[in-house]
This record gives sequence, structure tokens and C-alpha cells, in this order.
Amino acid sequence: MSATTSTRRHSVSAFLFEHARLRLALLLTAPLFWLGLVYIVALAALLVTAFWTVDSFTGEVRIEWTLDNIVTVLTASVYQSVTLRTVGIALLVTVIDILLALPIAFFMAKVAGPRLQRALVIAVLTPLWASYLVKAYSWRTVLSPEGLFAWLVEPIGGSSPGYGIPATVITLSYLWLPYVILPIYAGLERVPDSLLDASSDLGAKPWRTVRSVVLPLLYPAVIAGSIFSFSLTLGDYIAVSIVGGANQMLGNLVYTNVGTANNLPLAAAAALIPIAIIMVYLAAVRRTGALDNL
Amino acid sequence: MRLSRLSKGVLGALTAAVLAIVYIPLLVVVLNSFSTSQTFAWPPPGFTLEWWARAARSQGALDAIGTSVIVALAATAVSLVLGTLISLALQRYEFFGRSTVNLLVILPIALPGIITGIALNNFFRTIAGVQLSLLTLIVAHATFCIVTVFNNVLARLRRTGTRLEEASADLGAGVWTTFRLVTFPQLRSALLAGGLLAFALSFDEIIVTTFTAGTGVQTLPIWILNNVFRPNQAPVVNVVAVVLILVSIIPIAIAQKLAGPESGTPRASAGRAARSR
Amino acid sequence: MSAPAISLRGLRKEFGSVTAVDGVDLDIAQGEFFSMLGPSGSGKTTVLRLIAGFEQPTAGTIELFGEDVTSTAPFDRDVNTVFQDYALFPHLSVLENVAYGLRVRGMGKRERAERAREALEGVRLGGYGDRRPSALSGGQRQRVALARATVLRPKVLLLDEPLGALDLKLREQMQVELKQLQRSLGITFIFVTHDQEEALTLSDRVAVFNDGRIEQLGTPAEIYERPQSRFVATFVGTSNVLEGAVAAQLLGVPGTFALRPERITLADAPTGRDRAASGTIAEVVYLGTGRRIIVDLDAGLQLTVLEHTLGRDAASDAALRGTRVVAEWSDRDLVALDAAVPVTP
Amino acid sequence: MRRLNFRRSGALVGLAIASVAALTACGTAGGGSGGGASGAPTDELGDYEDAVSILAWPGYVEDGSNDPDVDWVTPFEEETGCQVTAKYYGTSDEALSLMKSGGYDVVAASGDLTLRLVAGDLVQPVNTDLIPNYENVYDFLKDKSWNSVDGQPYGVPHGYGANLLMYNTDVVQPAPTSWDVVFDRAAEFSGKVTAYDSPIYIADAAVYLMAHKPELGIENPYALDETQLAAAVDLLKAQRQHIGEYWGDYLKEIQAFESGTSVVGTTWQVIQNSITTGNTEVVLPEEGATGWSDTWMIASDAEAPNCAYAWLNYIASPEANAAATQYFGEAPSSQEACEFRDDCEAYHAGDAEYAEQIWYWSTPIAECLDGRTDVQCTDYSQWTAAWQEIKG
Repeated sequence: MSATTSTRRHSVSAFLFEHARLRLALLLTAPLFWLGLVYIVALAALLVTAFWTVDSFTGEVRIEWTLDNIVTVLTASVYQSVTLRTVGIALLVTVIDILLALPIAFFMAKVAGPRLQRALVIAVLTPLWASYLVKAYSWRTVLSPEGLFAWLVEPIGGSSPGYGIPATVITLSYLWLPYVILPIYAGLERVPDSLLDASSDLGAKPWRTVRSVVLPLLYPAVIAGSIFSFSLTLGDYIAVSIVGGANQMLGNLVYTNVGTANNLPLAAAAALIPIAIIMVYLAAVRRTGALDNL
Repeated sequence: MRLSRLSKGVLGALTAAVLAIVYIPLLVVVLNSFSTSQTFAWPPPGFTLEWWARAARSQGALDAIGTSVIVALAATAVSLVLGTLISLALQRYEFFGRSTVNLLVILPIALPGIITGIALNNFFRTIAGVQLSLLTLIVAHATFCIVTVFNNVLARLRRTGTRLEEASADLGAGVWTTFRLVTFPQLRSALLAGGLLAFALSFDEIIVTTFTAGTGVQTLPIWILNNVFRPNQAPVVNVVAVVLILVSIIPIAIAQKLAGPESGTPRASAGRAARSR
Repeated sequence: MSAPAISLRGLRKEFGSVTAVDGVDLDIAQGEFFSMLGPSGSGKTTVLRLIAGFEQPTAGTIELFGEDVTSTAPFDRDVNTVFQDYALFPHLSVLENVAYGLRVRGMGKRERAERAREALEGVRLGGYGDRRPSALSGGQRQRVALARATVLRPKVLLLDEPLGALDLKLREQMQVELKQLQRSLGITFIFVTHDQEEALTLSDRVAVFNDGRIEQLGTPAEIYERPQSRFVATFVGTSNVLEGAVAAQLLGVPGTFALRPERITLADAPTGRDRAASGTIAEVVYLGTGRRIIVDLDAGLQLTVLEHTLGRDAASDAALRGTRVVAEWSDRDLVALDAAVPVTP
Repeated sequence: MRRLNFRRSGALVGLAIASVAALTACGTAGGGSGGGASGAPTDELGDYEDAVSILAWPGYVEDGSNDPDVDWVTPFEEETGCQVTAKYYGTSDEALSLMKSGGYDVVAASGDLTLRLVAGDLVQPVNTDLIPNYENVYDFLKDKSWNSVDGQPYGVPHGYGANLLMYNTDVVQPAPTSWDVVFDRAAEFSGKVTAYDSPIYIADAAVYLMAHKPELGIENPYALDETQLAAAVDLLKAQRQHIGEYWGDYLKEIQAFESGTSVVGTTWQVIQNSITTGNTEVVLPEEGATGWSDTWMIASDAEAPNCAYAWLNYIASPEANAAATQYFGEAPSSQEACEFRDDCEAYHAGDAEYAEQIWYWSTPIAECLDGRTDVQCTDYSQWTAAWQEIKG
């Protein structure tokens, strides 16, 4: 095995090895081609469309530059109130999901034995396979005035919240919960037990350890989970139409504009609202390293 | 951490409570699949096996499941390849625009599905000039599935570092051989986890699907959407959901078992340390 | 033996703004047991990684047996490495790990298993082939790593702190085995360590690294006996450094001198050696084989003295604190670290 | 057109596209010469081809694959040897673009699509003499603005239905006869009023205003000028205060009435038929109602015209029409079909007077459908914006 023969044998490998940039280019070409061509071009085209018009005569999109759609979206009171409502629901859903996810993720990662841990991961993942629609309809059943919820709480003087924003929040929190639990659980797995031991060794009570050690380390994972619940809620239009009573969310406005009115430019303009919100959100959390924890 | 019995008990109780909340609606689905009420009235006025019998005969449901499986498998395959490539690039190289690429991967999942949906719909029809089909649907699904593979692989790469690959190269293995014999086996369980999540994500996707599926393409969620609104079909949908839940436990359990032994030991980013030396 | 096994010329490596290796020139002869010694961050590991091919130098060349391999990929270099953390493939069995290099060279399954088994027997792990690396102890893993690297019969074996993770007893045992292995294989070993004792006991020659440069190159005796810089004097073993006003007062010459603790004797009164300085014992540390005594010299220097055997028993060590003593040494034990000033006998 | 779900409410999408030329040509606006239709209908038929490709709403061409008991395609195939390939579309826009791409022989088109197809030369005039079953079709479905141009039929009616008023008999007493229970009297049932979730529901308000605010001068609920639209919007905004939820699909509506979440609002006959609690009733209020009617048409470039004619004839046949319309919950297109259905009465099938009270869905466009030329009407995109504003 002289050096020369092996050099010849590995000529392609050796060439690649010597050219780190080439290797990088080879790695990145296909994904960037895909994401850039398919996604970014599509997104850019959509955003440009927001500045075009629809010919009310033919219904075709016409390349005629206008700010009308943007102005409509920014000034119409319906967009303002729906945006506020949607962001409110998204924040509420996110907070609820995080609060629900933290104890269960902590229990899974740090208390449960390996067998129980495995079973719990399965238990958390399983609901993902029941269709979104089936689950949403199930909540419609549960929350109906004579449904399971009312049936359970009536003896103690409660009543079903009925269909409306509370029902929407409940349903969406339910739908996205696994997506929040999983990153938080993974994040907790990465927190070495020795750190927790160190904290309690230094005299911290468990709660104090959680607050001073676990949560700060977990912050990126929590943010990662929140991106799921926040963004999925921001774009949802189906759950709210099933359990949301007469309310509509941003997703409905976008959907109606494109699906019913065939007004893609206006839909694109309306889409700018959630895009802007998400971008601000991503920019805000970027520093936390959360984007590496999705 | 030395937790008191009490705090362990409280945590266990909270976990049980959350799981109860998670499973009660699913239990309702199971009950409704046997309910004589076609509209899921509560409590069920009576029980019947009719829906299960009907579901068993429903060719449409089977076809839809088949389509969904094909779409999810294809989208998963694409995202496995692309996700792995991109995570290798981001984890093993420093380059200008690295964080932009990172953002690019995350964007399709971070932006609401309806935006991805109408953007791709518009792209396919007007820019690419292609008819919506099974293929456009797969392309759309793969686009937002990349991130799950990406994240799992990235985390694994970070954990394993570059030592083993160096050892392999040191022992005479070329770039491809090293990937085949060392890198890939190290990534296997991460790929499995990421792939499973990608599959699940694609399998239950409805919003992007609505906008990017060809007319003849009926995935399971679309089938459900079409059928949940027919009074005489809605309970059949519950049956299908119940079957899916039960069947899904198998692959998840297998994946868990496979991913189990390696995923337990967190090792702080050795790769990063090596890179920044 | 014509060309050296390894020849480094003007080797530099920068990581961003950090210069890890700052111009290294070095020839390592064939069959030599060569150690690179230095504190962490001194660049020794980077030099090793450059030789192995894991890093590309910013400047300079690397020759292996006269062949320039500066930009050759690691898999095309006839060197093998024993990694600090062993880097055993967790998904392969011990035997598969050892056979890996043979496998990627296209050797048949039967033959490579045979060779790997022999290699494992060579490191006394004959029965362990089917195990996973995770089922082995630290010392066993270390031996697997050795077998894996040597089964390929490389011309140069690179060892990156291979004993660092082992406990003292095992480390001493492995040191002996390494030395024997090197002799029996007759190949060049390049050994990276931060443990000066290990470097001194094992090596034919040692390069002491500091700040990305070779501070001193020589045989263990040269390094220990004749350190050429303050850094070497203090990093390799312990040295008392006499300099400035203190040196002038005690030695009568300005300059910087190193004095090994074991070269100093303590007495109640001067016994007539070349130099004497009085002081007070500040601390006594029991070492088993002797004692380390810290003396505050009246001249204003804290002197470390190593005593091997002494009439007093250990129990009285504490009582020594505060005792007045005279420290004495010979002029020939002084090593001038400042080359400009000759040693004054 | 029965809206199966909210995806399909997109059926009205872009009706605005309907060419004015075609529209003025057709009966609605009166006058004008022949539309974009080309050539004369076929005079005679030849042998059946091997296959026929049909584009339709889901559920219009059932071959038993969703439910083995629901199958009216197989008998057709056995009878004619024409193998049916069905493709389903989600919105009328989608159907239009598919028709433009070609390859289909037959299309089931809603009222908002038919004229676009005619104007685009995508469908051919139909010689009803070659369709024996056409004779049986209710007269009040023939020669309508959405299926004929200048008396020349462009297809065969499929079925029809009305958007009725449903009420909970325990709560809404006495039995209502007017839409006022969901408009001016909605406060009485505040929080339990429901309405169809689509901009087209504005037409329901317009129907109400036609009767109660004649001074607005609404002649056609799909032809509203800005003042008229504003009046409808005001009415609906007032109604919004009392809406419990809007509905877009069967299941939601049935659940809502069964559980008491909704007690009064618009509905379809099939929903009433499906409700098992027995405490609901439907009525066609005195003001009239909106409704729908679909048409089977033949592509102008049909490769299998003989099979296409055969399908049009078959789907208009009593048995097949009964099966298809019953499956969807709408009235059949002929009295004979009622022989094969036991629920015709519930749908008021064949009741011409009843059918006369229905304003079949059309998409509002700027050119007023009621023939006014002195004013611009509001188009569907304005209706959509208004609808979003109403929902808030």
C-alpha cells in the first residue's frame, strides 16, 4: 500500500478533499436549488403579485402596479381587528402549549425510566396520526352544548364554552401540543443530569433548579416549540371554521380572497401580514439559537 | 436531579393529566366510530359495527391512504436527501450566508401553510406552467418536510462531531466510503426520527395539499375533508382515523426502539469545538 | 535511511485570527519515538492533525519520506492515528473496527478478519472481537485503537494523547507496552502529550511546544538538563528561576538561571557547596518518595527544594515550618536561560 | 349546485370571468345575437367509442369506490361499453382551466361556469333530440340563462335545490313564514342564528330586501349596485350580532341543529332529512329563496361525442338521475326520477311554483344581470370584501 497507489485509487475523493469549497457546493447545490427555485421564487412571485391587480372583467391577474391591495390590507378595519384577534389567539395557544408541554416533557426526560420514557414518546406522537380534521371535529363534539365537556363539568356547575374564540384556542392548543412537547423534550434531554445535580448540590431546591438552570438552558427549545404553535395558529383557517363560531382569522381572509374571490393579489397582500409577523418573530428569536432546535 | 417524592408525584400527575386531555378527544373518536349517530351526538345513542363494515369496503378510503402513503414516502425520501445534505453543509462548513440558508430551511414550516400553499400554487400554474398533479404535491410536501430531517440530522452531527470521520479517513477510507460506512450509520436513527416526523407531517397535511394537489389526487386528509361533510360518511372517517392511530403505533415504536440506545447520551457539541479550535 | 520520516518546513496554521502553529520546522527520523510536548493550546495537536491530513496548513510543507503530502488527503497518507478519545466506531464490533482500514482497502472478508484477529491478539484482546466498543473498559478501548491503527502497518503512527483518559496505574503499564510496540514494529511514533514525565520516559527525542512554536528540541536528557528557555525549564519538570536582582545578589551575575529543586540541599548551616542562601521553611509537602519543601529565601525568592530521603520522619514535617535553613547548590547545576550571559562557575 | 364543503364554496370563484358578450347574448340581459357558440349541434350519432372522460364535482360520478352501494357508473359502462374515467374538481375555476387543457368529453358545470364555457367555445350546443330523456326534464329547468343561449340548449339539467329556512320547532314559535326571523327578528334568537358561510349569502339578504325594502329597487339578488349592496351589508352586519356560527358543510349544520347550538337559519333539504332529533322544520319563506342548478355539458372537442351523448341521456334517465340527485340531496331533473326516490316530496321536486321562487346562484358581475345599463353593479370580489367585513 504505497502512497502513490492509494493516491490514484482515491483520485475523486482526494480531489474533493482538497477542495472544501467544492464539497460545500456539492452539498448545497441540490437543496438550495430546490428551496431557492421552488420556494423562494414562489414566495417572491406571490409578494410581487400583491402589487398587481385583478382584471374584474376577465378575472385574470394583470401586471399593473398598484398599492391598492396593500392599502386595503393596512387600512381596512376588518384586517386590523382580525389580525389582532389572530395574534391574540396564536399567543394564547403558544403560552398554553408551553405550559402544558413543560411538565410532561420534564417528566419524560428526567423522571421516567427508559421504558416509560419510550412509551410516553409514543403516547405523545400517536395523536399526530389521527387526522387533523377528525380531531377538530372531535372537539366540536366534545364542546357542543350537550357534549362530553358539558356532561363532565355540569355536575360541578360549569358549562361548555360553546363555539367561539375559547373553543378555537382549546382546539388549536390541542392540535399543536405534540409539536411543542417534542422540541422541549429533546431540549431537556440535552441538559446533562450533572448540571441538575450540581444545582441541587449547591443547595437549590428543585423548583429553584428548574427556574435558574433548566429554563434558561431550555429557552431555545421552548422558542423552537413556540414557532410551531405560533405559526401554525397564525395560518390556520380550518379549525376556526369548525369550532370558532362566527369568528374568522387571518387564514380565512387569505383563503377567501384566493379561494372564493379569485383575487390572488389581494390574498398576497393579506398574506403579507402573517409573513411580517413571523419574520419579526423569527428575527426576535434568532439570537437565542432557537432556530437550531426546531 | 434528586427530586422529592412529592415533586415526582406532582410531575407524574401533571403528565397523566395532559395525556388524559390528549386522549379524551381520541377516545371520543373511537366511541363515535361505533355510534349509531351519524353526527357524533353525545352521549352516543347506541352502538353499531356498521361503520367499520362500511370502512372495510370503502375503496375510496383505501385509495386515499395509498395516495397519502405514496406522497408521504416520496416527500420523505426527498427531504431525507436534501435535509441531510444541507445539515452536513451547515454543520461541517463555515461560509458566508450560512444563517440565511438556515432561515431558508425553516421558512417553509415557519410561514403559515396557506401562504406556502398559495405561493406554490401560483408558482406551479403561472411560473412553472405545469398542471397540478401528484408530482407538484410531492414537491410541495418535500419543501416543508426538509426541516424535520434537517434538525434531527444537524443535532446528531453536532453531537457526534467529526472524530469518527477523521478516524475513517485516517484508516484510508475516501469521502464516499466514509459517508457510507461511518457517517450514515451514525445518522441512521436521526434520519429515522426525522423521516418519521416528515412522513407524519406530510401524511396529515391538508392546507398546502388543498392548493397543490392535482385534481385527481385525493390524499387521505382530502378524502376525509370530502367525506366528513357527507352525513352518511362521517362515521366511516372516524373508523379510518382509529385504524390509523392503531397502525401508526407500530412504526413509531420501531423507530423508538431503533433510536433508543444512542439518543440517550447527550454529548455537548464536540463538532463545534473541533471546528472552532 | 535517507529521507526523514517526517519533514516539516515553515509550517503555519491559522484558525481565523488565531495562529495555532506559527512556523514549525522539524525533521523526524525513521524509527524514532518522537514526542511533542506542550500545554494545551500550544499547537502540538494541530501539528499532529496537519501531519495526519485533517487540517490543511496555511503555509509550509509536510513531507513523508521525502514525498510532499502537504495537500494530500488523510486517506492517501501512509500514516495512522490513535485518537485521544480513541474514536472507535460505536456501530461496529471490535473486530470490525480493527478490520476497517483493511476493508476500505478492499481486502477480502476472510483475510481481513484473520489479520484483525491477529492484531487483537497482539494487544491481548483476542476474545473480545465480537463486542461493541461500548462494552470495553478504557484501557481495552485504547488497545483496540492501537490495534486498529497498527494493523495497517503504517510507516508513521500518530498518537494524540492516547493515555490521557487512563488512570495512573494503567497509564504506566501502557507506557511500557507502547515502547515495546514501537520497538517491535520499528516504525516512527509521533506522540502528543502534555505529560512531561510521559514524554521524557518514552521518547528518543522531544519537541517542547509553546504558543505554536517549537521552544526546544532534543533528547529527554537535553530537555530536562539543559532547558533553553524559561518556559521549558518550568514546563518540563519544576525549576527555580533566578533572575534580575535576586540572581545578581545570589550569584553575583545578572541574568536568568534555572535551578532544579533536586539539585538543592538544605542544611542547618553552610556545608561549603558553591552557593549558599539562607531562608525560612514556608511549606512542606509529603510526596511519598520524598518531600517538597518551599523555602522563603531572605534574598526575596521562594525556592522549591526536593528532598528524596531525609532522617526526619513524616510526622515532624509540620514542625519544620518556620525553621531557619541554608539552601546550597553547585554552580554546574545552574542553567543559563539567557544565552547572552555565560554561566559563571 | 350543492356545495359539499367549504372548499367547494370556491365554485363561485371568478365568475366575473364570464364574458359580457356571452352574457348579454343569453337570456338574462335579453336581446343580443348568438353567443360565442360555434356551429350547429350534431345531427346524428354514431357508434359508441370505447371510453368517455368526465369532469365533475365529487359525488356526481360514483362508481362504488367510495361506497359499494353508491354506483351508477357501472350500469352505464355495462350498457354502452363506454368506460368512464372521472376527474373531480374543487372549484369552477379549476374546472375551467381543466376544460381549457382539453381531454374531457363531458363536464358537470354550475351556474357560474356554464356561460364561461360557452363563451370560451369549450362546450358545444346539444341536440336534445338525440337525448330521449331530455323530454322528461322539468320544463322550468329548460331554456334557462345558465344552460341555454338564444333558446339553444347547451346541456342537460342535473338537479336543483333551494337554500331553505330551517328552525327548531321547540324554540321558534309560531312557525316562521318569513326570513325576518334571521334578519329583523334575529335578536329573539341571538347567538343561535346561523347562516351559510359564503359571500353568495349576500344574495339571501338581497332576496329579503326585495320584499321588504322595495324602495331599493332590487330586481335580481345577484345584480346589486353599490347602494343596494350597502343595504344588504347593513342588514347582514346587524344579523352578525346574533349569529352563533356560520356553516359551510352538512355535518356542521346538522350537529348545530341537533345539539341546539343553532335554532334558526338557512339550510338545505338534505340536512333536514338527516336530522334525527325531529324538532326541526324547513320552509321556503314567502320572500323566496336562493338556490342552485347544475348542467351536464359536452366539450366542443370531445373525442367521444357518442359516449358523451349517451352519458347525458343516461344521467337524465329516471333511475340514474334519481340515484345521483338523491345521493347529493337535491331535487331530480324529472318527475320520472321520483319513481326511484321516495323523498321527492320533501324536495318539492316538480313543483314549478316552488321552483319559480328560487333565485338560482349566479355570480355577480359589474354588468348588471338585471339588464340595468345606467349603473355599475357590484362584482363578486366586492361581495367577498363585503362578506369579510360583515364577519369582522
